[in-house]
Amino acid sequence: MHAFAERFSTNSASAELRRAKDILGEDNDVSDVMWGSNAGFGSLARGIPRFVVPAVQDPSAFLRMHTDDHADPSCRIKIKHGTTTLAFRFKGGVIVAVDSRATAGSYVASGTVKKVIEINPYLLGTMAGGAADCQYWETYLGIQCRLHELRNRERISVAAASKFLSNLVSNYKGMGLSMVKGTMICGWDKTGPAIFYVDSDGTRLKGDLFSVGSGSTFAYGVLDQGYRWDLTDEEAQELGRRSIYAAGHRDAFSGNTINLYHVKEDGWRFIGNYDVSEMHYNGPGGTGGYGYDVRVEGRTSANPPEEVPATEA
Amino acid sequence: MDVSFAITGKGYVIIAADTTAARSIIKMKSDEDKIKVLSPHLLMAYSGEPGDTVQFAEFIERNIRLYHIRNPHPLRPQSAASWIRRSLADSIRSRRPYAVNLLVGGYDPAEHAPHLYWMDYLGTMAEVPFAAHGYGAYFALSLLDRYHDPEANLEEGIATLKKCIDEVAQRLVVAPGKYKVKVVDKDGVREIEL
Amino acid sequence: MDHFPTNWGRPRNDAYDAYNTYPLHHRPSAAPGHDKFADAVQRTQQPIVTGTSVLAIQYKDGIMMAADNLASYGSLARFKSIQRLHAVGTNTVLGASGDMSDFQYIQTLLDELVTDEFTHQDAHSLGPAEVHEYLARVMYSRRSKFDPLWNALLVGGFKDGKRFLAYVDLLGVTYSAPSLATGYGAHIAIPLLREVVDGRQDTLTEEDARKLLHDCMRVLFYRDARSLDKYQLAKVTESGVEISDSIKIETAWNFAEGIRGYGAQTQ
Amino acid sequence: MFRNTYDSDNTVFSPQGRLHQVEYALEAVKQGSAAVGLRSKTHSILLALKRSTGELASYQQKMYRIDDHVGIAIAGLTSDARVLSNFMRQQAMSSRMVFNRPIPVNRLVSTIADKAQVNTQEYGRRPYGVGFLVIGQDKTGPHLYEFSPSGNSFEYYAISIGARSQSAKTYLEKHYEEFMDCSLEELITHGLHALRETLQQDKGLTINNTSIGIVGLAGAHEKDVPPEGPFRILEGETIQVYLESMVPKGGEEPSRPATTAPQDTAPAPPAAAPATGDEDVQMAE
Amino acid sequence: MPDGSFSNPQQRQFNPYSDNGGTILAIAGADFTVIAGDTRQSEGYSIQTRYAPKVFRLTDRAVLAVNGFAADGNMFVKKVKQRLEWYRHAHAKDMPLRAIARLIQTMLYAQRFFPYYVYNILGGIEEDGSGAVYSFDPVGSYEREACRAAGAAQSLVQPFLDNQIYFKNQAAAPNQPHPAHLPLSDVLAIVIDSFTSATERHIEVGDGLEIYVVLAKGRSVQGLEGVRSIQELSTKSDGDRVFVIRRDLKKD
Amino acid sequence: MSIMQMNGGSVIAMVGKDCVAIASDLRLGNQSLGISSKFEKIFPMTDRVYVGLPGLATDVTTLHQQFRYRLNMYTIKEEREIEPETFAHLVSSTLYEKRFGPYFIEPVIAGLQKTPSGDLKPYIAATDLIGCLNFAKDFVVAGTASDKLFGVAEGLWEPDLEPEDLFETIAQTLLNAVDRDAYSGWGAVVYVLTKDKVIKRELKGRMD
Repeated sequence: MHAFAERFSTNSASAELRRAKDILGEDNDVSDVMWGSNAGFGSLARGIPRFVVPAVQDPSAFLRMHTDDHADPSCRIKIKHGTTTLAFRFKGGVIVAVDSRATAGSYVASGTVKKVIEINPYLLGTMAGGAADCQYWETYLGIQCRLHELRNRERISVAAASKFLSNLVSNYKGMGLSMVKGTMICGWDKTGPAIFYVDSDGTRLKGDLFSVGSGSTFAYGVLDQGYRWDLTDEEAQELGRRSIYAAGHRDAFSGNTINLYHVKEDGWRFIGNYDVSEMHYNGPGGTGGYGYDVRVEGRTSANPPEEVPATEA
Repeated sequence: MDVSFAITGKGYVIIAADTTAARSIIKMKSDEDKIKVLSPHLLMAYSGEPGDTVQFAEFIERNIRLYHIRNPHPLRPQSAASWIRRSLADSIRSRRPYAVNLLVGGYDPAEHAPHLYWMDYLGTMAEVPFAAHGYGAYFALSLLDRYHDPEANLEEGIATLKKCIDEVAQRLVVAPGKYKVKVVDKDGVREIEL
Repeated sequence: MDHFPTNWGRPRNDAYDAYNTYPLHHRPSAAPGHDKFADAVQRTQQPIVTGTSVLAIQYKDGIMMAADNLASYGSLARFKSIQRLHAVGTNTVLGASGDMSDFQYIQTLLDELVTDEFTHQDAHSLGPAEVHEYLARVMYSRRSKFDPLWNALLVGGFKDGKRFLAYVDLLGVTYSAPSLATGYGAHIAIPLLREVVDGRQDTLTEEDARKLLHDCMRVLFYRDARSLDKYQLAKVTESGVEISDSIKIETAWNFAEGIRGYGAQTQ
Repeated sequence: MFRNTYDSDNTVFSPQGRLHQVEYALEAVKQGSAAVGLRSKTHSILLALKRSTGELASYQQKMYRIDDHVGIAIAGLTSDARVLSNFMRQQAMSSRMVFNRPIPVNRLVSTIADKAQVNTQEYGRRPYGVGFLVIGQDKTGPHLYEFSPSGNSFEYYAISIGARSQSAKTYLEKHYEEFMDCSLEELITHGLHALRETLQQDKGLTINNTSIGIVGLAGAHEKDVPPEGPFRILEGETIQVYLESMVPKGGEEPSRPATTAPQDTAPAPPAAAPATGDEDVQMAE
Repeated sequence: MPDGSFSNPQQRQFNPYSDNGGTILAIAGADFTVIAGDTRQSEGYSIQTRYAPKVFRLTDRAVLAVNGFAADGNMFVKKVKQRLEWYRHAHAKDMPLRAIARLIQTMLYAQRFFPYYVYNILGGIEEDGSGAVYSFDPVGSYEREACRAAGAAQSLVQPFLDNQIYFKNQAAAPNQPHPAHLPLSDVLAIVIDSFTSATERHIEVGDGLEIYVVLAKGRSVQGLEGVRSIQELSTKSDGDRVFVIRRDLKKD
Repeated sequence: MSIMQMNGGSVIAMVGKDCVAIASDLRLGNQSLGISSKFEKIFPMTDRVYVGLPGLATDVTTLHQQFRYRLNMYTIKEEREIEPETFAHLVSSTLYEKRFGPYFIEPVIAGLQKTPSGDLKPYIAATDLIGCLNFAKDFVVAGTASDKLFGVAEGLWEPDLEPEDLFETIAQTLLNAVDRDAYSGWGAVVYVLTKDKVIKRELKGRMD
């Protein structure tokens, strides 16, 4: 916009600025989008955001070298990871349950992460893998869902929302990045309850029951055995809670607390936050601990012969 | 890609191991027995690096047998497990370690109790009420946390084992097709069909 | 795709198989003691003709800076009368270690800047703080482009009654302290400088400062293989920048005579 | 019959050597309500008369903060002012980013002057229809500049732009020699007197139609001003005290500083009734 | 995996990151927030300077602490300040704390593929007058918390804070539940304890301590009376207020 | 994945007034997978010498057996019980024997040392995995949560704690530290050694 003015200006203040921008390589630094109604969020509101990519031959190798704390624990930039999330559909809607632990290396960076992202009153997204990736992209998805509502005067379907996210993140496939490593978009739309699994490979699956994250196998173990379509609401909530507990217990990278959501026709409802350790020892509402040792206390596999008195006779 | 499970119950240990012998992407054999009977009241399921497994299992089998020949009494499960662990621990610091993971289950007639030991190729040993090796562990352990009962009778125990096998069949991409299941209790060792 | 659950969410490396519960995990670079980060400190480009340490301290009347006259080509003492101290305007001096061609580029940048400033003729001029800030931006942005200017720079000056002394390097890292040194000097000279200067910068006389730097330059000459016994001293005070002629370091090696393996005696 | 008026294009001189478009732009500045600027040894101030476009609208904004040390008052097209002021903000911020130094005021003014000049020389462009008074402080003390669409920028002891600014100029010319040694309060009183000259006969200055912009140390009536005395805009109730310091129109000696006003006299009835919204400018007497 | 063969060439390149040590922490109270950081800047085993601030006042009710790679950190703070300045130009008020938090997220995430190596903790007062702490990872994942430590000694300090601030693993006496928020004087004592402990056991922590205290509008300075070397930084006396307390830490 | 993090686990020992305490978590893991929550890492060597062995679990068992053997040999030969300080040197030399193929264990030793006057004096020590002894007057830590333990202990520990207070301090230190470590936890056990008795308590720790 001011290109002409600058070109013809011999005044060195603008020459200075030009050089500064040249040197900084950041002409967007003080651009018009930084003020006014976009207030600096211009990049979010317009199309697909753009990112700074390092000027190296293989950006993905660069990123891996500096941020992959698993392959190389001495890497400095530790991004938060680790998770167990699950969601399943049943006759009473959708249950979404997640843990709340984030680890950086072996350090438990946080035990209070909100891994269910409330996209809007009818849509939930879960977070597994890179925490920032999920937060950012699902916030972005929230913007797009709202825009869809404003444009079309009806709520976006779960299918459309998940497809949008899938398209979005698969743009970054091939950059060797793990953006959203498996999120579940859950909600209720015209077709009823729906769950879609989306990951950065571009995979998008519709289904009844998914679990994602480092502790997902443990959650599946409990979930599969207890799952039926005609669970009551209470049974379904208990199953979700029990499954996340199972993962929190066995998986070092999951745990702390369980967040439980239930999606019904009138939108999602937050059921509660449950401490995994409290579940282990006392269970929900003190109804008996989930923990194996707590559950089998006093029981023994020893099998002493019962006819001990008989020998005396 | 082996999967093995073991659970204790009221006076018994059940050990199950898949029967696949694989090489590269090929199933070489599908009725391989990966559970050794070491003594009248002792079982050992082994898995891990092909070759090492059988070599090591036979080495253990022969030595336990030798002990039984030399001594008038069999080794109790605790002692046998401890000796096996020591063999693995020595092996890991040798020039060519065995990469074998074990589940050792036995019934101790002296104290009328079953014992189950989880062991890995490093020589790590832990006595546990139930155990699993291979990818199956990632699905079965949580399931067993939920359903295992130390006082379950054999039928209930087998039902719990079936849950594990079903779960693995449902979720594991490379799930094995068949399992061999053996039980040890006060009456000794026997194989059962699921 | 990496199916191992604990790897989910991590940057991908498709080159290895994680289906592996029994043998030791063969993860990339999992070898003990192998720090990939350290491995990365390798260069796509590297400094060619280099200068060694620069030392600088604050003292009562301003700041003082010293750098020797050598520019090395690897281990070859290639140019022996290079000036590594550069006056920027009337209040600022810049000392450079690292790549000399990059330093020369920085000199042209700064000269241009000073000229621009001069042409305004409006009583405003760039002081040491402004020059340092500018250099920090330049160095950081070049680092961000993966095209660093391979230098560690010290900027010192005196303006409006205030001393200024700060450091900036090829990564854009900056800091300020009463005594600073780059390169080898950061290890050898800093303890000596801190001992004398820190906390006493308001009372340290010019003579003491001069002697301190001289002593440090001598120690560096004794112990730094890429150094020279000829250096220049810059001081910036109320009255402006003053860069001295080359100063010769008098050295004593006679102690080596009696020591086996040191000096001439080899057996 | 075609007759060239030499005013359809800004790149063509008239036979008299004038650029009509540029002069028309200067007229646009005169359409805007007046703004006055004054400078002392320690302070620069701006005073501006705010207009309301109607009873449904609030008063327009006349002053903008550019940086901590610079502010402007505008007269003319507000939309052009917005573009130019944003450009000034960018310049100021860039200086802080690159040199960590507040941009010298004269250089900041030259950048917009140069920018405006381009529009008087290039084909297909329109000169900016806005004039600025820029105040600021830097190492060389407080400054006051006028910027006009012609690309001119001059530094002043005191100046006014906008509608009927000539009357204010007359006042300023009469008193400017006193300004250098004035306190902030005296300076503001002078400024208000000058600004009052630009009003229609039946109008007066009120807390609603007057804005005061200041750089320099805090005055006697100000609180919460950081020690470096950054640019701030006074509006509403806070300027009541200054309005009260004014000598009623027709009075001979104008300079009665606000510092003494409240103590000396019994609390006088407010000089102006609060705006009722009927009229944009209130009666003073 | 690079093995020196032609099929697996290894890329050797300039490493744009460094680690400059130090530790930061923030604790939120009911109507105040304390944000603190040490002032040592180091690289490897050498102390570059004993005074390099890591905590910065953004507005009268927001303070940002940055830790990690110093050049990235300083640049990031500068950029945040510029964005806040634009906000001030556009809206004639300071950006609220939760908006600053989101702003920081998007700014960090814009560098997702070339991350800033910085750990940020934002502390201050929300619009409802409550104390708040937001913590960020290098690529912008963030959450609001009551306390957070980051940097070199985070693993030393954070479990201590869990115990002292959240009363983790402490059973409450019957009828005497743990307080939801501690008083300011207690928080300051915990902050100072945390840093002296960290200085004792971590080589990259020490030299100086800067503690910023943000008080909600209208809150008395209770808890700050009699505190040594305290300085007020707020620009207004009737809004939220910012103070800084400077202390020495061991220099060895 | 470092071999020291393979199985997880942490140990801490603290000095009190005429008493010492040693505590560890109970987790045995296979990397992220928890295997057992009853894996003890602290072993009594005599009535007043305890050793904690955090590190690779196979070596925990091996070393424990090794120490037991050497201790028995010592007792037979010397006809007296070993003192903590002597035992610390036995640990050190045992580890250094494997200087170039070490046991992946960082032992922590806690005990009550007999002084010439016949009193019992608290004694704690730790070594690295090749046997470099480190004596401390306050506390020693080792294992995957060692940095966390350092931080909390530095904040909570004070000199001359009575046995009950020492128990409380070491328990709080251990529990809070392992809660921030993914590889430690799953319950904990504390031993407090006093002149006349050894108190062993199992703690209800977080189970995730």
